[in-house]
Amino acid sequence: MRPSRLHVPRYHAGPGEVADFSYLKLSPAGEVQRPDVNVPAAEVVTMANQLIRVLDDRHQAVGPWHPHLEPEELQVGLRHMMLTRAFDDRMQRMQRSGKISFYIRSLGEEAIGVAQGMALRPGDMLFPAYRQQGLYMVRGRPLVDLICQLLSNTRDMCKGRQLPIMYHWRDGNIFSISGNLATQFPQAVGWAMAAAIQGTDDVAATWIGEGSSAEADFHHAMLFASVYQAPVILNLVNNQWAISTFQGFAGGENQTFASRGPGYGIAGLRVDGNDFLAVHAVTRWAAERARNGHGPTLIEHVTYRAAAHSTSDDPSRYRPRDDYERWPLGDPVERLKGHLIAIGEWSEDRHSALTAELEAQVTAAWKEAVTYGTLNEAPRLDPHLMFEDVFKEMPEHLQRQDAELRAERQEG
Amino acid sequence: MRPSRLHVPRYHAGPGEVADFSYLKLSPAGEVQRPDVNVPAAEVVTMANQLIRVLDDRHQAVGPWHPHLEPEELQVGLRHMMLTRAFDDRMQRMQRSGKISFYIRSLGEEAIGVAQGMALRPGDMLFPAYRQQGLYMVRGRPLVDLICQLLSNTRDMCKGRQLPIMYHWRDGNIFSISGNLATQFPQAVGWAMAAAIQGTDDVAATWIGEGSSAEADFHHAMLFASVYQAPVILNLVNNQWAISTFQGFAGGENQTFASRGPGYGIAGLRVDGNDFLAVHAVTRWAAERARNGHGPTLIEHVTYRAAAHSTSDDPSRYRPRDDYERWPLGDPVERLKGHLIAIGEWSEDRHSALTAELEAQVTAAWKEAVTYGTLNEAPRLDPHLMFEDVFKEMPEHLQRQDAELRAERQEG
Amino acid sequence: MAQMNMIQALNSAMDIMLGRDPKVVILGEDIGYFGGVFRTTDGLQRKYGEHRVLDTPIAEGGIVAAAIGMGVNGLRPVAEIQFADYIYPAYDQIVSELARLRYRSAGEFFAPVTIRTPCGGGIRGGQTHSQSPEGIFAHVSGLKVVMPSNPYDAKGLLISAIEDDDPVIFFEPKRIYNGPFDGQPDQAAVPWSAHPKGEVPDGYYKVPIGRCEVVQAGTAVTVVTYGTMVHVCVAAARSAGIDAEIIDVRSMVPLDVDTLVESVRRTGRCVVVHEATRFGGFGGELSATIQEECFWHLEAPILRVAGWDTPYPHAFEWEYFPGQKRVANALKRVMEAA
Amino acid sequence: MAQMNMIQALNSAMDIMLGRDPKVVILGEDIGYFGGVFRTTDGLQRKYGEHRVLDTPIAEGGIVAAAIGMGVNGLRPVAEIQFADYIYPAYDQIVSELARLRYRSAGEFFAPVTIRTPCGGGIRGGQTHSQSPEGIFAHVSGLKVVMPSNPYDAKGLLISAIEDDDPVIFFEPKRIYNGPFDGQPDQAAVPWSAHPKGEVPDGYYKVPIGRCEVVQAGTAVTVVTYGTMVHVCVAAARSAGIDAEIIDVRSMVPLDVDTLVESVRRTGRCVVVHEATRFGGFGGELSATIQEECFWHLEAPILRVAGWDTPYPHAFEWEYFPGQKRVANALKRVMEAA
Ligand SMILES: Cc1ncc(C[n+]2csc(CCOP(=O)(O)OP(=O)(O)O)c2C)c(N)n1
Ligand SMILES: Cc1ncc(C[n+]2csc(CCOP(=O)(O)OP(=O)(O)O)c2C)c(N)n1
Ligand SMILES: [Mg+2]
Ligand SMILES: [Mg+2]
Repeated sequence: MRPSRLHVPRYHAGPGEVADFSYLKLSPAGEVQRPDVNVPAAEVVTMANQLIRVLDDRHQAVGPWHPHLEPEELQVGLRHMMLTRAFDDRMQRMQRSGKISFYIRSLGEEAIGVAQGMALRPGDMLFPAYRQQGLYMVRGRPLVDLICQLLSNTRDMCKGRQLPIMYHWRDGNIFSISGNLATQFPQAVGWAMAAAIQGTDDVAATWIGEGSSAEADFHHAMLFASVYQAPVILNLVNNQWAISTFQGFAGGENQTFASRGPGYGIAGLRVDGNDFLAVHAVTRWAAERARNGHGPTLIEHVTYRAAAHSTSDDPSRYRPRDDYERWPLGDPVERLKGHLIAIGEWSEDRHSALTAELEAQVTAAWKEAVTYGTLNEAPRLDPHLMFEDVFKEMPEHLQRQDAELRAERQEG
Repeated sequence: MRPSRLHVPRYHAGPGEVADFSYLKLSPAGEVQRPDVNVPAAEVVTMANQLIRVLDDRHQAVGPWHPHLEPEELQVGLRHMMLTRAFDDRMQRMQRSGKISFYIRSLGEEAIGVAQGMALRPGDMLFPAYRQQGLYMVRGRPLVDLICQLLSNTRDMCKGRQLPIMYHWRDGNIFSISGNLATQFPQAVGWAMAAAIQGTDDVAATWIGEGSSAEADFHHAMLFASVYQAPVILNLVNNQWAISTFQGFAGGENQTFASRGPGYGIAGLRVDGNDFLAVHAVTRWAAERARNGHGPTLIEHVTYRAAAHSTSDDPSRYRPRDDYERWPLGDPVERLKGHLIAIGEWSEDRHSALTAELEAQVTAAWKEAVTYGTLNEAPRLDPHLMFEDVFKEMPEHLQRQDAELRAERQEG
Repeated sequence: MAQMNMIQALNSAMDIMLGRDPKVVILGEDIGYFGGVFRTTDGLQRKYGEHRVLDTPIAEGGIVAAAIGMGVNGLRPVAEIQFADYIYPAYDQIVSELARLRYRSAGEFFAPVTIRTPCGGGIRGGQTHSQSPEGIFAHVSGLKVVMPSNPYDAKGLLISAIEDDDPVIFFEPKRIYNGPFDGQPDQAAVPWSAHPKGEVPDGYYKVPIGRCEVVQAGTAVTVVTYGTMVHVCVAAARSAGIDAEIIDVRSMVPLDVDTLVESVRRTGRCVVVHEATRFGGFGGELSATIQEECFWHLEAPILRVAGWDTPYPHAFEWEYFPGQKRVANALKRVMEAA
Repeated sequence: MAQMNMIQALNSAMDIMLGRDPKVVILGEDIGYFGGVFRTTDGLQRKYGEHRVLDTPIAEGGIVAAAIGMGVNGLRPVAEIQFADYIYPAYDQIVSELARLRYRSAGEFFAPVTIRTPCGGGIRGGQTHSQSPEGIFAHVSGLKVVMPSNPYDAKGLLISAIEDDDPVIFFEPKRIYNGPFDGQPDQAAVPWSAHPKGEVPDGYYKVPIGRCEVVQAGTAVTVVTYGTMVHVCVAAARSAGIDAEIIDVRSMVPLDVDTLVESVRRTGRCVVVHEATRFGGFGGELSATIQEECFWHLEAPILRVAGWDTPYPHAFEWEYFPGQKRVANALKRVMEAA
């Protein structure tokens, strides 16, 4: 065959190479304008190529996107992020020690779930992917409940049916996480359409990874959101990686993901996903926009997947070990901490104390949760539950299978 | 319930109302710049909002996109368009008289198939939808062959398996048309990737309706084309209608379809689809771009579906009867004819003579084709053919069913 | 009571439900302003507004996804897929999401979505307007799957489907929209007004999902079928002079096994008939289950009559369609078996 | 000859075909640079280049569509779908396009695409990493459907699939990637090196698509099964002390009916076993066909053993999985039937 002319996207750096983030388009903090929420999408096209940032290198909040939150709010945000991280750390260790079958951390991306959760109203409906556990922290789901899910124990909200981290919370208005990538994205738009049809001003928010945005569902969501001007916030979390594939394979080589927005007539913003203040401000803007009938917003969060994809993954096979240290947008926890210290509302001591407090909180929750059983240790859920909720009422063929299993188990 | 806040796209006008095409963004002929074929997609973003036109209101060819074709070439183009139309007219009548089960005309859109077919090389592979029959005229498929397909008769290229108009032509490098909308769009990208992998400089071209661009396949095609910079021309034929739904329901209310291109890092051009010269020029540009390794182009052809969707459709239920008369971009045949007359290379007499010649050609082809049978009249294809080509070799279970059918038919 | 064909009956069901329940919304391609390519939703947008009866983009996957989201937000969406042949782009949202949501969220979330879609051949539609894909939905845990064979059932089952809190895939055999087609395309079409099941109450009523109907009692053999084939089987049994008990399955999931088993135990013989392709089709489930439950009563093998294992070819529609002759041959074979 | 587990055998098949035929390309999510989440394509990109072994976007529908286009342009693509549970977004391209292209173009166009995908449970994957959706492909005219149960067959069948000009859906039971799992999760894992089918030739060879294999001859009952369940059935028959003839179907389409029928006519009894959910599953086809062909030889009803008709639950994996006990019970029931 003649030599191939196929273009193949490049990895920014492989194992043993030096991380090279020069491909990233950055804007200085404070530089990007903040248009009115009712701006037509066509007038903010260029924003898709900028990067909204509030925190500058000296930990100051600057520019028109500065959300002017009370220090207390920022402290609460910091706490939620730190709790998310403490929780992730502990669960990761529990997986390593064989107590949990699987886990996914959000290390390095905590600002997104937490700041966005805080910027929305409780009645707003959230359709997360699997890396926004911060939303559960913000909305106050007891850690014990989350751990029971991870353990598939007798208090598992999923009744043993889902892999760890596939939470849901009807009363907290957080939708069920699906193992199938991207499917929730257009569902959130349908939810938002229904909110509009019913005349409420609730908005929906949903999250997708940059890798998952390759799925059909992304297109359907964008299109339906645009056609019906649905009150929805479409978050695309660009953490640069989809398991082993670099963001170029999802279409990020030649343009930003935010720029998909304008193509559909949707405002597309690009935000520093590791900047709590910027994420909060952008989310507020998009929510207000949606609530006031000005339609959807696509937000690309530029962040980095600091950890392995999941506990089943080994990133040393496909990227440099020290890449996160070279990531130009830093660590979201450190940055908010630095800002709070810079404005005199936090200290290293308070930080250490809070770290210890949160770790203790996680430990206490873990200790309680395991008393309700673990995947392999009693007490266990009744396997009969396997046959429930397939339908609202159990049809005959499932009743028969249920009985058959019972007989099988009684045999011993 | 509270009053709905859902936005619903507007129809431009309903039955009995006056067609209102003020929503269309037009540019004067000659106005849009013509960048070099190797221009990065990011530098032609604004072109997606302009309309490339060559023929002006006085039938002159103007501006940088003027393709400077020889008069003979233009005459050939006119002939192909007129043949397409004569063929469509006759087949439509044959359907009305019950000879054919179904037909789809390309009335008003003939410039697209014809000019694009002419602008490409024979080795370029075409993946059309069902309204580009002009491609068959350009590449010279005998009309008899097309009619035999429409009749599902003994010489049907599809061996009786496909609805009318679902042609294919391997030797002519035209792919099989699918009844499932949009599916050919990403397949063309795959074909182009393979061309690149094999080091050839052939390009693929594919067509999709603006309505069908809502399907997942559109997104997959755009994304794969962008990621691998595939040598492919992605044509989106915006004829304003998808059966009964107006283009706003496909996302055309707030932005052009061409503007989807830049969102994926793909050059997106918008062309007057009823301007033979403009379509030809834009296609040449895109083909050269692809051939030289500069990647894909999305072309939105702005045109109008002058006829009913198909012979099963009745547009008087959803749009004004006289809307096509008010369509601002005119009729592609009339416009090329006018241009040729204006440059002294054509006349009303030659036009009438050609019309008569082409009608006679179609009539002769029809007469020959029916001698090979029709859907309901002998000679008929052997029903045994139904079992062939499901697989390359007929497996046992189909051999058995084949025998069973034979026995059933022998019973009488 | 009124005379209705199937399209009118379906329209009436939606009309009634839109009227009774403000949470009901209808969505699909060409279904609003235009009233649907088969006119099944004719007049509904004018009557209930374009926010209750929505035209959508041509994206079956998006339609189902949006319907799921609407269902989660308290609406009761009825989505139309223009032809069953075009339901595959929505397969992931149906299988991975619609069917699984209640289960994976332990009952906290669910989406009461009904998906209506015309199926089956016999209208010269060629391979992409003729398919009967019920089998690939019946195999999916968490979906109810229904196919009426007449206007009365169509309306009653559709109302049940819309009110059902579980997802229902509702197949409409389009060949019998206008009349009870018995498999003889060359004979004059019979309208529903000439059939008792064309008598349809104007108002609200339900036909329960999960119950077969014995269309015709008989003693010699049990014919298990559904959709268009019900009428073909009735005619085939008559022409073959066989006293067949003909059962219209109506609901593939949940399946009314008891009625089937009781009948086959009585007759000792069974033929399973559907229009869908045979290999791996729903007929396999019917045959296997009946065999398991009725083995000791069977006097002959259970036979299946179905579409051939090929796409539905445009030119050979009637050679493809499992018509009276093919059904009658199978009936004779099971009767002759000794 | 070498000792290989199934992953190595599959890798070897692709390695050999990439080497023999410059038209062979491999594509899928994470399969290139990284070598696949199960490492099945490990080393292939390094060896054959990133233009022969392609990482793709996460879009199963796009992957299959691109593979079709490549196939039409003369390549021989092998696409990986990371888990069978994620094949549904590609269902339309597989069913409406890949399966139909040769037919609708009367043989002028075709796409010789192989789709490899890991299936089945038993790895604590929960409901979206455990499914066995072979039934919804076996019902589709125009697709070949294959599932090997050991390294030797895996390599030989994959080479056949890649060389086949028809599309092949190639299911890989991931629970037996590393060893012949017999259904007892609490016992020490057995590696393929301890099994005769772990002996795999280094070079090129084929196992024909469309032929069953009699894994173990027997006289009392025929067990028809495939994939992981082959090993469970062997163990169950042994523990139940039943002289079962165990047949590994290997190829669902085309199905080797003759071998099955010959066996069941001889034994007079049959149990059909698969891991996929029971209702509407491929077991229905097997049971129905065998019943039709062997009715007069049957001494007991054909029973089916399968996954329950629920999603595959994370916490109840072993209560869900049709293990030795469930198989043995069915074997005993058919043996006791008189
Ligand atoms: C439909 C589907 N295809 C493939 C997978 C397997 N898979 C799980 S996570 C993942 C990568 C997703 O990457 P991204 O969307 O960027 O999210 P991130 O993990 O970076 O948060 C893949 C391929 C899946 N779960 N679902
Ligand atoms: C997957 C699929 N969904 C629906 C249809 C039914 N259908 C056939 S043509 C059509 C409208 C297509 O409109 P557009 O793409 O704008 O093409 P045009 O007819 O205007 O050329 C529809 C909905 C189909 N053929 N395939
Ligand atoms: Mg990612
Ligand atoms: Mg159109």
